[in-house]
Amino acid sequence: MQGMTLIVKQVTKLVSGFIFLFAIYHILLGHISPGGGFVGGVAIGCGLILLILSYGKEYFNTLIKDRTIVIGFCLGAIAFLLLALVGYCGGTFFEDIWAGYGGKYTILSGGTIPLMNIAIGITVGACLVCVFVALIVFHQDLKSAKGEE
Amino acid sequence: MFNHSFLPYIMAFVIFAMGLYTVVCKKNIIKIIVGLIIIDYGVNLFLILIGYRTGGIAPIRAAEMNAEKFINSSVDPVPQALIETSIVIGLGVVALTAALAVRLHEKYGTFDTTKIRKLKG
Amino acid sequence: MEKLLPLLVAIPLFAAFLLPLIDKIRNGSGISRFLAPFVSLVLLILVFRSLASSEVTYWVGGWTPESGALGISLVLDKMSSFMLLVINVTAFAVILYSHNYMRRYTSESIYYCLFFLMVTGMNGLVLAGDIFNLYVFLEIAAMASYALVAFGCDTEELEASFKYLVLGTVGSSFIIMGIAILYNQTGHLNMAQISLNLPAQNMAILMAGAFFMLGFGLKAAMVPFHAWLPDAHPSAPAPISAMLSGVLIKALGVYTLLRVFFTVLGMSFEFAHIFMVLGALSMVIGVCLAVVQWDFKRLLAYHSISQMGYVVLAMGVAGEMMISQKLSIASLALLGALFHLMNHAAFKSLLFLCSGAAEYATGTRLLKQLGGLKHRMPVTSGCLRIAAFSISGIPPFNGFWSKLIIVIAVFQAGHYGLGALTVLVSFMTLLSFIKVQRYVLDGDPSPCVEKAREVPFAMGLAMVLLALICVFAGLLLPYFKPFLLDQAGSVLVQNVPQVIHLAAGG
Amino acid sequence: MTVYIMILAGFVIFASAVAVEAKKLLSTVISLGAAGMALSVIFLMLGAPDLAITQVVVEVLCLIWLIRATGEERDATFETQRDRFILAIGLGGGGVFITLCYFAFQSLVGFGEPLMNLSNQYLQNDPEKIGAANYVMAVLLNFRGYDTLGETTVLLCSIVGACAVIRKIGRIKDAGHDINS
Repeated sequence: MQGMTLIVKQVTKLVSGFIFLFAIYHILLGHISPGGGFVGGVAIGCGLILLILSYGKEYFNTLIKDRTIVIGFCLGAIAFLLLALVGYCGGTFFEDIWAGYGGKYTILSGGTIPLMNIAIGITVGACLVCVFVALIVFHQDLKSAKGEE
Repeated sequence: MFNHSFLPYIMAFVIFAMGLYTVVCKKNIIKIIVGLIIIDYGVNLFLILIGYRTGGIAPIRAAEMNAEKFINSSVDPVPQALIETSIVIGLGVVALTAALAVRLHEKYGTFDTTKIRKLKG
Repeated sequence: MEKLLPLLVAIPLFAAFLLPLIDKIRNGSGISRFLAPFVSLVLLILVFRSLASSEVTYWVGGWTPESGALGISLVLDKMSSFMLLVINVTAFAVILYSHNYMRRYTSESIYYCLFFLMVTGMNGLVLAGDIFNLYVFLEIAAMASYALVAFGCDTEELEASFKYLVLGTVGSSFIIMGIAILYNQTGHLNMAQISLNLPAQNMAILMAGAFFMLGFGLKAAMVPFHAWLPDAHPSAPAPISAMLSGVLIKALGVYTLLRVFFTVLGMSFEFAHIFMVLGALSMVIGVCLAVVQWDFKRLLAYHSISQMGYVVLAMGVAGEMMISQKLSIASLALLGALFHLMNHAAFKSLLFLCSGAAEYATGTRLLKQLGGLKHRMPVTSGCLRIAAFSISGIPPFNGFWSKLIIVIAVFQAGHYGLGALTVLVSFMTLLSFIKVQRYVLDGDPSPCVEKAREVPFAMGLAMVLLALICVFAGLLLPYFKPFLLDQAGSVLVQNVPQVIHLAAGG
Repeated sequence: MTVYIMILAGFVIFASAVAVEAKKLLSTVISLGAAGMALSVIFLMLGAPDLAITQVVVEVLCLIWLIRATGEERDATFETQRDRFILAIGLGGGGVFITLCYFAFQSLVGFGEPLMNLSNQYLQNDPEKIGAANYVMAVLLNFRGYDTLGETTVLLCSIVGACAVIRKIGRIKDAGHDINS
């Protein structure tokens, strides 16, 4: 897939950093301000999709391979499940055994909540990019098949 | 008696019914997906209306806020959590339908359900 | 056992998360092919342990209730353990069968991933004690099944999957609307709490009931909402058809209907009568459409609608008898419903597996192209014959006993017309399966069957396992009835005071 | 407040109607986006900032997916003649549905006065104890974390399913017996 014009690429370069900052802010501080892992994950996904659209898929693949995306969402989901199982080992399933560890209204005060938010963020972001990449690859193959005919 | 405390609920159900109409009556796959999204809007709107308390504040407790006052003025957080889940499920449905739609378009060259064999009716 | 309860969900979930990773390494299909039966076996052992335990409630997150239910609860009562048994035994047989059958398809790891997600969804669904949690797990199972129906990526599979997805999603939306109304009325999400705090029957509760009826009825493929089933079930790969017809419509449709209408909302005369009418309609229309089919799997799919009609009819009769305080008949009808549910899981998945085996060996599933299968594939033919006898109610097999119980219960309840209809539908089922045996098994081998060979060992093993259940479940009924079926029924019957209260309010 | 909500909900209905009846796929998708944005404003007004952000972000993503899925047909017009008969049936059916619901609404708990039996118990826990001052997040990941696991699984499941559906070759044709022979 071809990238877009130079203007788009420059604007993307300027904007994408802020998008990722927005995403990370929401993921890390989801427990004390509006936001959360899901929002952050979708924002990460949107940022990566913006990169794919403006720079083209080939350039994007030099940064992140398709295989990495799949591994990303699997590991994210496994991490979430393991965090639940940490509670299971220390008491009951999904018990927040580290709650109130780091004082009040800080990142650390959430116990497992910020960790779970990070896991959800990775899972969701990778999932959304994965299906977008699949759609793009499908259309590319379709086009090349038509070209051969 | 005309009790207008449930008027907003009717709006939510109108959106829901509109989505149903789209899914049942429209003959285009993309329109059907749009209908599913609209149904989702109706459900989400209904859920958030259920949880609202007149003059309520967002369920985020600032550091200096009094606990008693917060409990008596916060809106209901549970429907919001349910909506979050519902939105995610809606997103998943859209992803899967979009993939199926693309695949069907490749096989038939059209989004028109009347030209696709089994999707009639 | 209490400690092990979350593992029933966590183990298949972990396997499902791991399998896409395995797909990315070399020879991933081979690894997942051997991993899957192992995971399923572990689940089966857990389920057998759960059968022995008493009723337990597990509070997720350690939020044990102080003044009311706070967190989500996992409830293992006899009804849940009965459903868990049905689900996991069928899943084990199907996974054994998939070992060879799925080599025809690409990305086997992804297939197993989706399969375990479906099992997770159903296990979580039957364990859920919280109505929203039930919805979430229902959605997992449904979403996995949408994708699995289209797994072969052929045109008709995609179409069937799309239709199934659209109707299924509409059903789910109705369910969540019903949940929202219940939350509005009671302010609770735990099912027991909702049931305790439900206001006297008013229009809103009635609307919630209607929405649940629509939503779960769509999942259970009761007759006005059955349009997706005859497309979706035959299109899927054979093991998945077995899973969908054998277990999924029961867990997502019938079990949820039982839970919601008996435990949460409480039965009322209106709902009981609607169940009876819909059940009778499903029975008759399903079997009438099945008799004229020439596609083997499509015929079986229509029979699923018809057999689910029996279960729903028995449910309706049980509800009606519960309200009029004839508890012995109510428990008999529920016993019939649950036993038929279990039997249907055994023989219908066996039938689908046999049709898959025939397709595997000969490459066709049209009845007219098959023929003389008993000369070439003795094991498959034997299993198919047992399953056909079983579904059409020939005495020593399990289908006969459950149908007998249902017929007796319906007659005792005084619905003579419906009882006669039930017997008539059973005869038509027999007719339809005589046709199947005549065209598939007997006669000289047709050109397609001529070069067919017996299916590989794992597939045969899975079929024999289910055939044994078909043969012995009916005969051993007196042995496992007291600790399995009776108690499962009594879970539902115990809510009687609640029901009477509601009936008086409406 | 009710009036503002009604106006915004009316806008959602209007935009959805445009989306349903538009003749171009692209205008359908864009007016759907407008409806989603109005819904997110409603969320913000009803005290749900989390949901407002989520709705906006998800809306954008849905638009991108749908535009990508429509591919080269996005500029094509369709449905040149509208079927008035079906529209009439749809309007009639919708009217009956809303009327039936109208009777049921009278016994619903009114807008603005939720019961909150369950949520009062949630709100009584201190932020230090549950680890979150944002109670929506506390409900999502602490009290009802099990649901959120399910929710993430649904998303993962649909994505895995979508990738499975979209893969090029479904069956290995020449394994065992040839199916076409």
